[in-house]
Amino acid sequence: MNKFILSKKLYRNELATFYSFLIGFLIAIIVGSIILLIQSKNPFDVFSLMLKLSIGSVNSLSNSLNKAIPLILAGLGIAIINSVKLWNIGAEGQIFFGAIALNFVYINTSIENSYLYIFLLLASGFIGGSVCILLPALSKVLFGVNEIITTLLTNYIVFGLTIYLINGVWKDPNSLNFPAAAYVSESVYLPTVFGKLSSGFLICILFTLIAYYIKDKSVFGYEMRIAGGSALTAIYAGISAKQKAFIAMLIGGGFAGLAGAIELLSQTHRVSTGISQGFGYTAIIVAAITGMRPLGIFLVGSLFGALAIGGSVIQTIGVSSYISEIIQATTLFGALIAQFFFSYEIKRVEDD
Amino acid sequence: DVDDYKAAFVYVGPADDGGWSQAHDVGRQYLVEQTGIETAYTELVPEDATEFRTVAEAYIEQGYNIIFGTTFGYLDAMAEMAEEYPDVIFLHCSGYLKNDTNFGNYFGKMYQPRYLSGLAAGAMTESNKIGYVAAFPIPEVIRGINAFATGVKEVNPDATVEVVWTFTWFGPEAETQAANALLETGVDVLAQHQDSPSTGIAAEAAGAKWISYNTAYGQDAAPGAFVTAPVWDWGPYYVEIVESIINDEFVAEAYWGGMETGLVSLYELTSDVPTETASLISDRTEEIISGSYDPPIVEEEFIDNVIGTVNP
Amino acid sequence: MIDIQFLGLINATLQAATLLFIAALGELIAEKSGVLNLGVEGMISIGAVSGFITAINTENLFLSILVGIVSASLFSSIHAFVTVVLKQDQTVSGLILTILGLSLSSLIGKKYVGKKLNTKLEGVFDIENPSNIIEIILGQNIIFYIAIILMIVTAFVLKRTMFGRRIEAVGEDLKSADSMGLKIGKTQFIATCVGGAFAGLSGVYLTLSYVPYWTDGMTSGRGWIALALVIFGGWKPYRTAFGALLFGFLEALGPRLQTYGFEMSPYIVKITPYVITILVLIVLTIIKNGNTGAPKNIGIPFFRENR
Amino acid sequence: MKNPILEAKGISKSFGNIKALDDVDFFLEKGIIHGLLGENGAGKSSLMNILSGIYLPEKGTLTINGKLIKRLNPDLASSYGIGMVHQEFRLIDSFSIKDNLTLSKSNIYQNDFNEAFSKYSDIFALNLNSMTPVSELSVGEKQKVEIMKLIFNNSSIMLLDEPTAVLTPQETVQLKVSLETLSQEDEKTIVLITHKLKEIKDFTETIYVMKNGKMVAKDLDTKTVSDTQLIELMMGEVKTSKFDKNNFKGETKLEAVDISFTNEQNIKTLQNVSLEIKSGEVLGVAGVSGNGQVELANIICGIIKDFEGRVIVKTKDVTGKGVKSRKKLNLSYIPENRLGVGLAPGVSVLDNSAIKEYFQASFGPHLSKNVLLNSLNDLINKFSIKAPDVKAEISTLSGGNMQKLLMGRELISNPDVIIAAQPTRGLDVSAVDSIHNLIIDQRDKGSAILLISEDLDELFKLSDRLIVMYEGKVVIEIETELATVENIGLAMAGINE
Ligand SMILES: Nc1ncnc2c1ncn2[C@@H]1O[C@H](COP(=O)(O)OP(=O)(O)OP(=O)(O)O)[C@@H](O)[C@H]1O
Ligand SMILES: Nc1ncnc2c1ncn2[C@@H]1O[C@H](COP(=O)(O)OP(=O)(O)OP(=O)(O)O)[C@@H](O)[C@H]1O
Ligand SMILES: [Mg+2]
Ligand SMILES: [Mg+2]
Repeated sequence: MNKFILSKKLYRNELATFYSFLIGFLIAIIVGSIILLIQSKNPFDVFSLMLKLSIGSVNSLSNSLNKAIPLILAGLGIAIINSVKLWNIGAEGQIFFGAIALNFVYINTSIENSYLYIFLLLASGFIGGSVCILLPALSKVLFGVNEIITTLLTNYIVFGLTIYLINGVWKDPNSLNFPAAAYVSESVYLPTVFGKLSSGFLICILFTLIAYYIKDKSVFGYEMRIAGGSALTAIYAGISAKQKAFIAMLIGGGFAGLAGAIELLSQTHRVSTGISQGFGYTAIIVAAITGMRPLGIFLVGSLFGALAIGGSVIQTIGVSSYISEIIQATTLFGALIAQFFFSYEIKRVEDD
Repeated sequence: DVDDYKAAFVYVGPADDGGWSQAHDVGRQYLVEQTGIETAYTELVPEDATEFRTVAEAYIEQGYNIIFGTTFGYLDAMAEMAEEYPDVIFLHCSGYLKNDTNFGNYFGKMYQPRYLSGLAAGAMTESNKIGYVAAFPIPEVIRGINAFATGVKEVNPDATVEVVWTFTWFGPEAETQAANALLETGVDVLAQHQDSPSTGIAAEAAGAKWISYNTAYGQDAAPGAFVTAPVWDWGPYYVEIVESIINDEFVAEAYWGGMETGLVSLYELTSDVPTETASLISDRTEEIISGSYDPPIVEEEFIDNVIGTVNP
Repeated sequence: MIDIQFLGLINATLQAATLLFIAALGELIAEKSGVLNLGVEGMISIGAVSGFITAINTENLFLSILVGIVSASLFSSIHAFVTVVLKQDQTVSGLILTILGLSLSSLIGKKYVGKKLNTKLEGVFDIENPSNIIEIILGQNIIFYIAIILMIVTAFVLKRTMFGRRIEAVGEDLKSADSMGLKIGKTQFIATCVGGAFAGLSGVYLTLSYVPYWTDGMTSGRGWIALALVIFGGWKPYRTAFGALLFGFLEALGPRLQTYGFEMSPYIVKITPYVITILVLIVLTIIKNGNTGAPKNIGIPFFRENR
Repeated sequence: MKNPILEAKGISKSFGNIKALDDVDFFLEKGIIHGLLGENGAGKSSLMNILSGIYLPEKGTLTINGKLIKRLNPDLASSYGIGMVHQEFRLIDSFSIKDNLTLSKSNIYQNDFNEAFSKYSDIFALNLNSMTPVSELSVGEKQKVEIMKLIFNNSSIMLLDEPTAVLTPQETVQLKVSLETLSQEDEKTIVLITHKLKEIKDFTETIYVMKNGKMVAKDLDTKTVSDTQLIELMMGEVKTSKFDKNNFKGETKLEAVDISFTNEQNIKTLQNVSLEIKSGEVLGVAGVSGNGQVELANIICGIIKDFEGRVIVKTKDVTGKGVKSRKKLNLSYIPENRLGVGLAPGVSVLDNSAIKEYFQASFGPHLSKNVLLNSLNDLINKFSIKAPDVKAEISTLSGGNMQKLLMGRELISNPDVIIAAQPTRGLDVSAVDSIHNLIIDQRDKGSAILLISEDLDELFKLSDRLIVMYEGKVVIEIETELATVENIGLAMAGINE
């Protein structure tokens, strides 16, 4: 009968997602090289510059890791929400809303002790992220409204709100009417740890561990898995699937909100449209490509940070930054293709 | 020596956008022609501190020591980096900050040619309704609208200038929509402050006239509607400032060039502008260049023949 | 004068709606077969740029429309390959498709940014100064009419023909459809590519008619709105069309409000369509008691030997 | 072999490292009903799936009508006249009966659908409008539509994988009649898989037996082969236990008082049901499915909360409380629906094994994987569960092993009260026997057991007392000793003497 048959491997190598990613990256480098050659650029020059300026020095490495922070945090939040098999496409909006919430609290409070203040501000960013996902979460658990669309639409609303605020009530009178809010005081900037690496990265490590703990080691994580597996089983087990979904969404949104807060306190220092450049969208992919595993998200998120920096710097030698986006997308498609080979095998059938 | 210097330009839009960024890039090419200095540019860098910083640092790593940032949003990053990299000279277009050593800013008095273009617009309108597709409600734009309206009023006290904000610098779609919205109210002349020629294309489709902006390249987009354009010419400034650096005569200053420097001017008028208007414009041009006349600078509110609000 | 403004608003509404609707209808077809393709934004973008480039170089509008459709459809086959043939996650693949589509179209279109198109899609009927709504409708170009035909045909085929029932059967229940001998892979692959083709047509409409011009990020989130419209319309062509009109109206109203003398902040106007969509979705879901009409097996990779 | 219409030779198929089929030969004779027997996981369904093109074999050849098959998939299989009724329904719920019957390209009644439908509705005693959505049908009706689907697709070879598992005794009898008509009048070739020896004997002419992926007996003549012979082939050695009923009964552990319930469709599914079970006692609930048994179980277990009446577990009134309140009182529930309710699909064996008592492995918010793993290993040893890997998805287990895992999980804590619904449905004889033993063990350890079943043999064998439910009411309550199959059967059919 049929010459080749496809069969699914019952167990997948634990590191399969990681290997897939590397393979995808390799494919992307090849595709990228071809595009560069077509544009008569020397791929070797381009990639070595990319490497040098994204991880080649303390300075550039810390730039890359700083870029990774929002990707990782938002990705972790997405992974937590996916434990109950829900998607959060709204991390982008939650990042902005985290920053907005932070600024709101900043404007309306003042605390002498700057560490305490920073803590309060970060917390308000987290809560802001939760608030931002509140409507999608409520409409999901109360009425069953599709969360992919509501979280997605929320992005546009929050972005609109951001523009409204920075052009209106929050517009900084000192910046010649340039649309951006006023700066926060230097006393609440997140300190750097080494080079330019923001201490936000330490928070990021901490939250990676927290997410890992929640998902893999906690009662709550267990209950989320059951609830995500089957709503009826959850009812049978006395687990309130809706409650778990609701809490997971609030926590996940909070992670993204925290990313916005860190971005504000360590990079932009004020609310502007630059708080996120699509981090929330890239984070979805980072999370999904790692199979929603927190440690994988940390790793791949870091790599994507470097890739983003690499992508920006190659523009300086006249290579379009789109190449780096194409490399990213190709890496991901390559990884998906590779994952196929980790989960399926093609057997040749002996003729007899 | 010129070989000791390399200059990098950072643009917010595409280098061939037919508008703002292209005007700068033409200036850069002129600079290369005149001085032979090595230059590079990066286009489409968002108005965001970290984005600018990443690109600028990459240039510095590659030995570039003069950095031109050509949009307002690079301000913060440039101010910070000027402190961090004292050996690199930072020049910021359209900002207001500088230091005493390696950070200066430069801009031009675009409201002057805008006033002149208002004279043309006021003379061209038959419906006495002129539309203005405006970018962001910031002083530079508001000042431009008021100067334009001053010109309109001078030749045609009955005409009004209606403003629609698009909140874009380069947003063909929003600008088309805004232009159409204005055309539907019966305007027959449109002016604009964005970098894309969409307004002109919409005007041409509706049989209206169009005052372009930035460069004259936009006239290819809508030759039937094009009347004139207040334009930039950055080249001479770039040559002047780079030469001062090479000759060790650089001072970090705030440069604001008017029509007398050639940095800003009104592009040649098309033939359908009435001759008496054309001669009025050339008279006023001379007065402005000689310094005997300067259009009023109003940035807080619109003057009385403008319809719209400065706080949308 | 109010009249001209009103007609202008209607005209802009129809145009904005056409653009959204075609893409949404394509997505609807793909989703009916069980394939969720979040790459609509990328596909529209590819269709827009390839159609535009062809139009600039050949000035042949028919060819341009064709190239836009075909290239977006080919592009969407990446998603079909990865999710249908290789059985990978649809959400992920679709998102990557968006990134790839946006960056690829920017790269290809780089040289064409700011170029002006000399030929533009004209109205099917030559109407100089439309004076009523009928004339406005008659003044629309060919793609508007194609959209209407596609709407009717799609609705008919899905509900009334065996062919359509089979597509729907696949999206409803992969295993059952498979054991009935329906070709899951083929159906899904083709439906995805048809979805891509529709998105391509929408893209062509964007650059050949809506704004005859090319720049990066021109799609400005329309692909996502198209996705929302499918849900909004409960996976039904006519209701999706209604949603597109509503959304198109709000989009057209935005910049016009300023000329109507409303003091409403344009930022707030800009976000109202999104707010309204969410609210309508919630109300619809409540009315229909959680049954949104979604194909039941949407987004599930199919492998026949799975249990 | 005489003249086989279908001939499978040397078929092998594996899933991961499980050899589901190992060099299997199988022949079908035209116009005959074949029985296929085997324990859970023996490979029966896998073999059928290969014949119908769902699974591709790694080895072996398939000959249909003398033609060697080069390529196969469900579409081709149905063009060769092979049709299969799967163990789980393969119907598109939201579509009408008509759509379901006509979607396949092999459908032969495209034009004269209505005539054909009314003809076969008569044969199958199906009284439904063809435009009714399948989701509104009862399981029995769905099963009939499944079989009709094969007829509409002109299947000359009908593979029926445990079709009777969801049917009531009456429906099973009806099915027998229709299958006989089909094989005799339409010359249909039929394969019937069932775990019930009685059915095999009643329905078939020839029997095949599988064990551990191998075909251990071929073409046995149904008339001559004995039950013990078959069981020996399937299981190696025969052992079905007999249980004595001299069990000690203690204090009352479960009490349901005057329970009434109206469901969402506003149908009164339970009316004034009362029952009481003592420690060490098994109360059997007989009744055709859909007469309120599931609702009763769900009410007792706390899943349904908006009912009238009272539920008392171990003297504690838990009316209005939820599932956890029962768990705290050590009540176990083995639901009718294994995968989907008792076990969560898409979740690992390990996670599924802990659903009842995961809180025992918790320290505050922390959940100890080690504790979970240890308890699972206990379960696996104690209940001899075959699980390939604890991290694998639950659905990689065979039905019997899933049921053992579920039973084991619910019983290992030595519960005070057990509610077991259809605990042996779809299981092979040895699995049934071991589950019966588990239940009786628990009884002797002092559990109060509510056993809901449609299998009268099982009820008579295990119960001390029986109640019969009909249309939401308890129509009979009787000591098992005093009950006869006749009076229970009549009561189930709603006939009161
Ligand atoms: N799609 C599949 N994926 C993984 N394993 C499978 C699959 N199908 C069957 N198996 C495995 O193959 C073996 C045979 O299973 P099969 O379903 O054929 O048994 P069966 O005889 O039908 O049992 P039952 O009476 O429980 O239905 C089992 O161990 C089962 O776990
Ligand atoms: N099966 C169980 N056995 C013992 N304690 C449990 C069990 N399940 C939960 N608990 C503990 O009981 C406490 C109460 O939990 P919870 O409020 O969820 O129960 P409940 O309100 O009784 O549940 P329900 O709403 O289902 O009646 C918690 O501390 C929980 O850890
Ligand atoms: Mg089976
Ligand atoms: Mg509770």
